[in-house]
Parts: sequence; structure tokens; C-alpha cells
Amino acid sequence: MTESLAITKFSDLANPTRFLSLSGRILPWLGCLTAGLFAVGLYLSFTTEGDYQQGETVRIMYVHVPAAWLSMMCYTVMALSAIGTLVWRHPLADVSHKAAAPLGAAFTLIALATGSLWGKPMWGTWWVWDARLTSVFVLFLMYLGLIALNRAMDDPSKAARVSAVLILVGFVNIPIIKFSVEWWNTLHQPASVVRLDGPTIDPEFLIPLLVMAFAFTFLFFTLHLMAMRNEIWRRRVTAQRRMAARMASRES
Amino acid sequence: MMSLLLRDLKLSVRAGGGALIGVLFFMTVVAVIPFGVGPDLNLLSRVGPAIVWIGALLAALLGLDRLFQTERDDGSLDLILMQEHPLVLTVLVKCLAHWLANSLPLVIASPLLGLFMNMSEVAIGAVAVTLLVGTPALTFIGAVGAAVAVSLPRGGLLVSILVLPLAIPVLIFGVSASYAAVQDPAPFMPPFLILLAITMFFAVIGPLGASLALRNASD
Amino acid sequence: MMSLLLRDLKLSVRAGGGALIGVLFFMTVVAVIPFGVGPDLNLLSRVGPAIVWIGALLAALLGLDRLFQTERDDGSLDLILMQEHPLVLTVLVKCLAHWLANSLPLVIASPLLGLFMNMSEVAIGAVAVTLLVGTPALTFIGAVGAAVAVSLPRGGLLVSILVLPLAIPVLIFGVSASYAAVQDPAPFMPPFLILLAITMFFAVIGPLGASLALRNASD
Amino acid sequence: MGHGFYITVSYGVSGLIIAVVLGWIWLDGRARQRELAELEASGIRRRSSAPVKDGAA
Amino acid sequence: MRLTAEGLAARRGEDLLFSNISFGLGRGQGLILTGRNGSGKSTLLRVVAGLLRAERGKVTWHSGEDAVRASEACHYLGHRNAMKAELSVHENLAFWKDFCGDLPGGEGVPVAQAAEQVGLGGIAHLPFGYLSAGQQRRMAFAKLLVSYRPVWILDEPTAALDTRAEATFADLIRQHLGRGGILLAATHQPLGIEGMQELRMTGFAGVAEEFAA
Amino acid sequence: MRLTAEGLAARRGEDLLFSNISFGLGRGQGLILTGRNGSGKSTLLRVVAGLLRAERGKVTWHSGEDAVRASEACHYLGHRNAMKAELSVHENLAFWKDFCGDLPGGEGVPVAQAAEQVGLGGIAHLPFGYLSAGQQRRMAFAKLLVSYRPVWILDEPTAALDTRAEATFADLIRQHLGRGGILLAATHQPLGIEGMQELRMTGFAGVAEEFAA
Ligand code: HEM
Ligand SMILES: Nc1ncnc2c1ncn2[C@@H]1O[C@H](COP(=O)(O)OP(=O)(O)OP(=O)(O)O)[C@@H](O)[C@H]1O
Ligand SMILES: Nc1ncnc2c1ncn2[C@@H]1O[C@H](COP(=O)(O)OP(=O)(O)OP(=O)(O)O)[C@@H](O)[C@H]1O
Ligand SMILES: [Mg+2]
Ligand SMILES: [Mg+2]
Repeated sequence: MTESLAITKFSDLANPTRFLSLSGRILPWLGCLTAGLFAVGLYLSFTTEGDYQQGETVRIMYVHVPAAWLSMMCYTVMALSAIGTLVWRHPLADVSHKAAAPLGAAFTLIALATGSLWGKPMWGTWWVWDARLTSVFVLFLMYLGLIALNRAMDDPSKAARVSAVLILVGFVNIPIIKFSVEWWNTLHQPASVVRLDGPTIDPEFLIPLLVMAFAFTFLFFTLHLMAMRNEIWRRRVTAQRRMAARMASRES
Repeated sequence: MMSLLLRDLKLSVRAGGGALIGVLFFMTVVAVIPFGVGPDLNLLSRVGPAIVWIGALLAALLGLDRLFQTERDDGSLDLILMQEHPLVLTVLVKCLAHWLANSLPLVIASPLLGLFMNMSEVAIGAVAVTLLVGTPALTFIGAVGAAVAVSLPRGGLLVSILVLPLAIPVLIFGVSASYAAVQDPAPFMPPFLILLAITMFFAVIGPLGASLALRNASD
Repeated sequence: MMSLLLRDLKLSVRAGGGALIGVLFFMTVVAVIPFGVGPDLNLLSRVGPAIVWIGALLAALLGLDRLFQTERDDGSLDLILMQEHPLVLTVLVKCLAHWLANSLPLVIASPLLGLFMNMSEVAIGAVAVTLLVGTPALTFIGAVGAAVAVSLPRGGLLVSILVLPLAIPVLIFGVSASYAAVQDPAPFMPPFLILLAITMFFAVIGPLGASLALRNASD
Repeated sequence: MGHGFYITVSYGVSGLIIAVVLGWIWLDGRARQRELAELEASGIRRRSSAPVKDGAA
Repeated sequence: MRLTAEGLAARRGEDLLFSNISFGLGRGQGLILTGRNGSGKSTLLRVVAGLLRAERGKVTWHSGEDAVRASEACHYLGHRNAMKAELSVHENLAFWKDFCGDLPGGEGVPVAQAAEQVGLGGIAHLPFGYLSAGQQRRMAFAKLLVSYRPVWILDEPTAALDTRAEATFADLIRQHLGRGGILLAATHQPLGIEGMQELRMTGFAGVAEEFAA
Repeated sequence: MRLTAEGLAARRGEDLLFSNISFGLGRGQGLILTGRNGSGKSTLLRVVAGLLRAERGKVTWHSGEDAVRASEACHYLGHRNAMKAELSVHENLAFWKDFCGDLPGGEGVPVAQAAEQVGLGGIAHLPFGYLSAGQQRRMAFAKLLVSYRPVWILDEPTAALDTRAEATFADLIRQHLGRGGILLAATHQPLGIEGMQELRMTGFAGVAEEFAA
């Protein structure tokens, strides 16, 4: 069967069945790639030298920074899907941002947890209300709010459209998180990798960091695809149950 | 009666998304505060109890005014009034359900927020205890307001004049008891006992007043 | 459009009593904080602007969740959606009415609270001006939350959870502009202009988002 | 506490969170597939198993 | 068992809507209120149900030896359905069954059976808000079946119903009367039940007297 | 002037309620929807009014040369009356008159006259919440008169009305059709207007396909 490889039109992907078979084919590869990257990344992150200033704890960076990036990227993915929902009415876009919200919350939680675990030795406290930290916390709350909104409405396509609006409006928070350090000049490290004038970080740390960042990114896509498949199946189950119930009540 | 309690709990869980909502709300409020007063941990820990109490008041106010109005709008209130159960009891149960669904999560979440606000263990405990004792009074006072709102279609102003001034003593004794627990010269017990007395008082007066107002709802 | 504005104002006077409950809540917040901060007048005047801003932010949440819900419940929303007036404009006018009835009283009351908090004249003026400029943004953001929650039977807490995170930038710049007016090195204008820009931004985004949500939530 | 403790705990917490998410998604998928199989077994056919008519518009 | 009203008068605002209305209904008897819009049918029903205070007169309910508050012996189905849109039909009905309980002398049918009897057995699991207007009305009627009350007070029960449902309702009412129940209903369309008394309301019995007198 | 619907399909939840419904209505024509409770009449009306998104198909309105959004040419009277209980009837009607405005080709009557035409001239000063069910329905109908729209979409307009008011409504609808208006209505009771087309809805055309496919 080669027909599903010949996806030419964008709208072909709109067909959940086609999406299921395609993603089913991709997932094993994606999973393997993720595992491999993690193996390399973890190896590198435990074998590189410690920082003269931060000591061994710099190793936390290899988890903390990718998770923090992912927490923002996940929201960006959701925002793109939200556009898909509102503009193209793409049924997969609905599924996509619904499935991404819990993942975003998870990555944000990791960033928060590792950040405060890093903060204790470096700053001497678990938590400070500095701008960056608080805005990440707010991002976490926004993910939870979106999950709560999705759960509170039971018509899935309506819930998807309405939360898409909210996602887009809430997108204003992403730049705030990204630039909060520059704006308020607080405790937290300013960006040293992703900046306009090129990275200022030592390649000693940069390489494991980048490998881990890729590992996290692929992990996100793997999980996202899996969650989307689950959501499609869930909707398919309810649709078929309804169908069955209707048919039964027709016959009687 | 049990079924009324269950139904009201179910309704509040269905409509707003569950018990976690209260916690989430509280966390949002607390997360907003440092943006205003700044990251000064010392200051935060000092205003902490007050903020937590204000959050509780806000949460109690949001939605409480519609405690009976939703029942009236869909006609359920008529049927509730017709039953032989004493109306006071029905009102009490509705208050209880509202408290369980809206205030109890806040009480439970308050230690967490205390941690965020860098409050001492004693202060955290004191806030939680005073909230546990004080929030029912807020609910009972709110119930009177809600009942008045139902019986007087244009009672909006009256309700706010009725509810908030009555709620302020609760808030004041709650907050001052919490502070008394940490600040040395002031003893914890007197304001706490007054808070307890206020709650007892409103636990009787509130449902009575509310059921009186409901009976007189003129349509 | 004028008629919509008038109707909404009339309704909020007749039915909600929204203005008063907001102001009373606002005053309650400001009355409770001194318990935490203690009698230190100096400190009090320092946190004053922040407290007033936080109070205004929280008070703006009261009643906001029902901005569109009442319209939906009686079927008016259907007719509003059908008209040829651009929906964005309609939402804008409804926001304006809500702001006039609920937030403007807060702005007007704020100098009084400033006096309570022992703030200097300059600080009081700055807070009032920043509130005047900043509260519309809160209303516009709230409109999005209200529109998103319109199909939920009771938005209450959920709306606040959705709205508060978005309101944080407004709070930040409002407070920092107020402080800049009193603390010497920092200039008042930059944060104030940013606040103005934020309000402008949300004056566009808010109604757009709300009308998008309303169109999509109707059933 | 040494730095090692913080490093271990952060890697541990991250691993735990990822494991929980992965496990939840995995189990959820298994449950949904089982439901689908049950429905299939009880004779409710998916319509796409009939000749495909393009309904993607 | 007897429901009696003596010299009832009621007002809305300042207007006296009716005065001196009396009737008595025994086992198996029914009274239909008719009259123009605004003539006070709903008002009279609410007075009998104890939801509005009568200006004068009183309503009593005798069962066996002692007289109790009439409202406790009544089911009231008003213009509004008294069901929660967010709860499923089953949850709604189960709540009312439990909350109202049965009065001595009869027993309510189980929830599923009640839904069946109004012709909507299959959809009791749906949230009430998802039903169409007519389906909602039917489910509100099912409330009368799940707990026993000797007196049924119905305000335009057949509004929004299709003809099949109307016939079903008429059947259910007939069964209720047959079991010795009492019916008090306001309608614009004939219910199609024989042997009912009828009371034509005319509305506006004069401005309330305390000021006009 | 023509209202056309082509190949409409709509769903509620996951269920497709109807599919492939087409009709065209010109000046003075009317279409009555009938069918059992829950068969999708209200849903179809809401789709035509632009309040629900059609799953497939489209509704267009041609007046003169250009086609506009159909919903702007329509008055929609649903199950709910779209009036505020706290405002007086007059305030309510005046608001809608002002807010809706007139479409070219006709003109709404003044508020007082509209209240007169539905037979309630005397009580326009009362708060809307004080009216009886039938009076409320009539006032909601008066909304159709105060601003001009060529298409009237009515969902069970005669529920809760007495026979006299029903006749009044039928008259008003006839006048509307006589002036070249278009009517789309769902009812259980015949409206008593001759020369209407009728569409019988049956309900449930299948489960929506996107995920069931
Ligand atoms: C709970 C606490 C923390 C949170 C929520 C947090 C959040 C974040 C976020 C969102 C980023 C991404 C920034 C960007 O890409 O511009 C980041 C990056 C980073 N964080 Fe944290 N952080 C926390 C604690 C810490 C601590 C304690 C340290 C070390 C002392 C730290 C060091 C770093 C570094 C070095 C980066 C990389 C900056 C770059 O190169 O772009 N963080 N953090
Ligand atoms: N929000 C919703 N979600 C899911 N299903 C719904 C929703 N609203 C209505 N339905 C279902 O759609 C069907 C059609 O409803 P609709 O209101 O169109 O019927 P109707 O023909 O107007 O009935 P009636 O004569 O009772 O007014 C009903 O079976 C109802 O259960
Ligand atoms: N709260 C109120 N205050 C003042 N007048 C009221 C109030 N409620 C109703 N009325 C008036 O009382 C009269 C009787 O109303 P009621 O609802 O009893 O009429 P009805 O016979 O049931 O009419 P319908 O057939 O329209 O349901 C109406 O004229 C109405 O205007
Ligand atoms: Mg009536
Ligand atoms: Mg209908």
C-alpha cells in the first residue's frame, strides 16, 4: 500500500483516518530517535566539565533549559493549531491543541521544578517572585485554565473553537516570558543561547544543551502525536456509541 | 436533603470544571500579587494572610449571589418551597454545598499559598484555621444577600450593602487572629473566639433570614 | 449603538447594583491590608499604589462573568449576533457600558482610598490617572473571558482564572507608572505610555477575541 | 546537602513527570483501542470500511 | 381526600386579579382553568400551590382526618421546567424523586420507567439542556410520575408538545384521575379529557380595595 | 427578493439531525416546518438565521442585485423572548427598534402602535417581568413589528397564546406576507394561514462523519 505516501494535498491530512495511519507509521521512528537523542544527551551532560562558578549544578541546566524552551514552544504549537481551528476549521487542529495542553503543563512543571531545585543552591531559596519565574508560573496556570475550560464544555468542537480564541489572546504572555529578564533585570539569567547576536555560551555546555534540547523537542512531538491519536480514537468511540444508541432506539 | 447536597455539589463541579478550580483560582490571585507589590519577600509574607483572606472573600462573592437565582430562573425554587422539609434546613444544606464546593478548596489550598508567600509555619497554620472557621460565616451572610436578591428583583444595591458590610467584621477578625498568631504581643485567642462566635451567630441568623426572604419572594 | 449603551447602563443600575458592590469590595480590600502591614504609615504609603491597583483588578472581576451570560439566557444574544452592526462594535459598546458602570466608580473612589493609605498627593493623582487609563484594558480582557465562558452555565471562578493571567501586564505597568511618579530617578512617562499602548492593544484584541468567541460559542 | 543531591532530584523529578505523562498517554491509548475493538466486535462497522466517498470538505 | 378553596382573592401589583373564587375537588375530579392571556390562571394556580399569598380566602387539603398545608399534597408544573440544564435527565429526575419523596397513599415509579412513560426512554442519559423544547417539557412532566402526590397542578402542560405527546399526556392524566388523583390545570388547548369541570377566568376583578375603597 | 437554502445539513453534538435540505422562498411565500419533538425544527431555523453553523450547504438572501448574509434580513423569534425582565415593555421594544433598525424596503411601526397591534396597548409601561406568559409572548412578537425585516423566522410563535391572540398573530403574519414578506415557522398547531408550503422533519440523519469515518 503506497497510496498514503502520496499525500499531495494539504486537505488530505484533514482526514483523521489518513492521519492515523501516517502517524502510526512515523511514531516508531520518532520514538527511537527520541530515545537515542536522550541517550547521547544524558551521556554528554554527565561527562562534561562542571562550571567554575556554578559547580556541578550546571548539569541541571541540561534539563531545565530545554524544558523551559519546550514550555513556550508547546504554547506556540497550540497557537498555530488554534489558527488552524479558527481559520481553516481543520478537525485535526482541534485535536492538536487539546492534546497539547497537558503536555505543555507537564513541561512547564518540569521547568519550574528543576528551576527551583537549581535556585536553592544558587540563590539560596526555592522560590522568588522574580519576573521570569512568576511569568512561567502564570504560563503554568494558563495551561491549567485551558485544560479546565476544555473539561467544562462537553461539545468537543465548540470547546475547541472557544479555547482556540483564548489561546490566541493568551499568546501575549509568551513574549512577556521571553523578555521579562531584559525588562526587569532580575535574578534570573538573561538569554545566552537564543539571542540576536549569536550565542554567548561556552561550547562546552552548548553541545550537550543542544542535544538535550533536540531530545526534548522530539519527545514532545512523539507524545503529541500519541495524544492526538488517543483523542481521535476517543471521539471515534463516542461517535460510534451514539450511532449505536440511535440505531437501537430507531429499531425499537 | 442528602440528595440536594449531592446535586448542588455535582452542579458546581460540572459547570465550572471541578474542585480544582478553587485552588487554581486562588493560585492565580496569589500569583498576581507579587506583580503589584514587587518581589520583596518580607513584605509579601507580611501581607500574606490578608491576601489569602481577601482571595477567600472574593471567591465567596463570585457566584454566591446566584445561589438562589439559578433555582428561581429554572423554576426549581417553586418546588423547593412547596416541600414539607423545613425551609431553613434546605437553605442550610445549600449553604453547606456552596461552602464545600467553593470555600473548602480554598481552605485546603491556603497552606500552599502560604508557602508561596513565604509565610512562617505558624502563620500558615493560623490562616488555615481562621479560614476554616471564618469562611462559613461568609457563605451564610452571602446566602441572605442571595435570598434578598431573589425576592426583590431590583435589590441589587441592597444586596451589596447588606453583604459586604456584614462580611467585613468576619474578614477583620479573621485577619487579626491570623496576625495575632505571629506577632507577639497580641494574643491569638480573643479574636479567634470572636470569629467563632460570629460564625455561630450567622449560622443561625443566615439561614433564618434567607428562608424568611425566600418565603416572601412575591411571585 | 447609543441605545445599547443606554440599555446596559440602565440595566446595571436597575438590576445588578454592580457599581456599589465593586466599590465596597475595593474598600474592603484596602481596609484589610493595614492589618498585615501594621501601623507603619511609611510602609503603608509605599505599598499604597500597589494595593489600590490590586484591589481594582480584583473588583473588576466581580460581575464580569455575566457580561454576556444574561444576554444569552434570555435570548437577546441571538438577536445581537444577527444584526449587521459589526459584532466587534457591539462588544466594544457593551464593554464601555460595563466600564462606565463598574470601573469608573472605582477610579473615582481611588483618591479616597489613597488618603486612607496615607499616600502623597502626587501618588494619589498618579494612581487615579493610571487607573483611568488602565481599567479599560481590564474590561476588554474580561470581555474575552466572559465570551469564552458564555456557554458555561456558571462562569464564576473559571472566568477569573482565564482573565487574571492576561491582566498581569496591565497591573505591572500600572503599578510601575504610579511608583515612577513618586520615586525620583524613574520617569513616569515610559511605563505610562506602555500602559496606554496596552490599553489600546486590548481595545482592539479584546473585542475581536470576544466577538470571535461569541460567534463560535453560539448554539 | 551537596550539589549532587539537587542534580539527582532534578533529573529524578523530570524523569518522573515524563514517565507519568508517557504512561498516562500510553494507557489511555490502549483503553481507547480496546473500546474500539469492542465496538467493532459488537458489529458496529466504521463507515470507511465501505467504499470511500470523499467527505473531507 | 379533598382539596377546597374558599373565597380566594389574589392580586398582582395593585390589581386584584380575581376575588371570591371557591371550589372543591374530590377523588378523581379535575378542574380546568381557561380564559384569556393575563386573566389570572397562573396566579390562581400559584395561590393554590401555596407559592403566592392569597389576598383573602384559603386553600385546604383534607386527607383522612387532619387538614395539612395544601402545597405539600401538590405537584406543580409551571411554565418553567425546574430541571437543571447541566445535569442529565436521569440525575434531574432522580434528584426530584428523592427530594420530594412520596406522600402516603401512593408510590412514584422508578426514574427509567417515568422517562419511558413520557416516550423518551432512550435519552435519559443526555444533559437536560440538550433536549428540544418539547422533549424538555415531557421530561418535566415525568417529574410528576417519579414521586406520588394526590394533586397535580399543571400550567399549560401541553405547550410545545407534538400531537403524539399530547395524547400521551392525556393518557397519563387520565390514569392519575383513575387512581383517585385530583387535577387542576390551566390550558388554552383542550386537553381532550372528559368529565372535567371548567372555570373561566375573566381577569381584573377591580383594583385592590384597601386604597380604592 | 429570495431566500434560498441549498443542501443544508446540521448537527447537534455528534448527531447529524438532517442533511440535504433545500428550499427557495420568494415574495409572499411561507414555509411551515412540522415534525415530532426533537426532529430538528428549531435547529433548522437557527441554521437559517445564521445562529448555528451548517455542517454543509448554505443559506443565501438575494435582494435586488447582490446577495447578503441571510441573517441580516431575518427576524428571529425563538423559544426565549429576548426581553429584559427589569426593563419596561416600552423600553425593551424601543431598544430593539433602535438597535435593529429597518432594512430598505419597509419601515417598522412605532412602539406604542406595535403594542396596540398585539392587543396590549394599555400595559406597555409595566416591567416585562410582570406580564403573564401569553402577554410576554405577544410582546416578543411585537418586536417583529417595530423594525422591518423581509424574512420572519418564528419558532412556535403561538405557544402559550389564547385563541384570540392566535387569530391576531395569524392576521399579522398574513399582512406581512401580503406586503411581500417571507415566513419560515415551526409549529405543532396549524397557524391557520392558507397557501403555505410544508416541510416535515423526521430527525436523525446519521452521526457526523469527521471522526466516525
Ligand atoms: C523556578 C525557577 C525557574 C524558572 C521558572 C525558570 C525559567 C526559565 C525559562 C522560561 C528559561 C528560558 C528563557 C529563554 O529562552 O529566554 C530559562 C532559561 C535559563 N535558566 Fe531558568 N528558571 C528558573 C530558575 C533558574 C535558576 C535557579 C537558574 C540558575 C542559576 C536558571 C538558569 C537558567 C539559564 C542558564 C537559562 C538559559 C538562558 C539562555 O541561555 O537562554 N534558571 N529559565
Ligand atoms: N446542544 C445540543 N447538543 C446535543 N444535542 C442537542 C443539542 N441541542 C439539541 N439537541 C438535540 O437535537 C435534536 C433536535 O432539537 P430541536 O430543538 O431542533 O428539535 P425541535 O424539532 O425543535 O423539537 P421541539 O418540537 O421539541 O421544539 C433533539 O433531539 C435534541 O436532543
Ligand atoms: N409580579 C407582578 N406584578 C404585577 N403584575 C403582575 C405580576 N405578575 C403578573 N402580573 C399581572 O397579572 C396578570 C395575570 O397574570 P397570570 O400569569 O396569572 O395570567 P395567565 O392567566 O396565566 O395568562 P397566560 O395565559 O398568558 O399565561 C397579568 O395581567 C400580569 O400583567
Ligand atoms: Mg399563565
Ligand atoms: Mg423546537
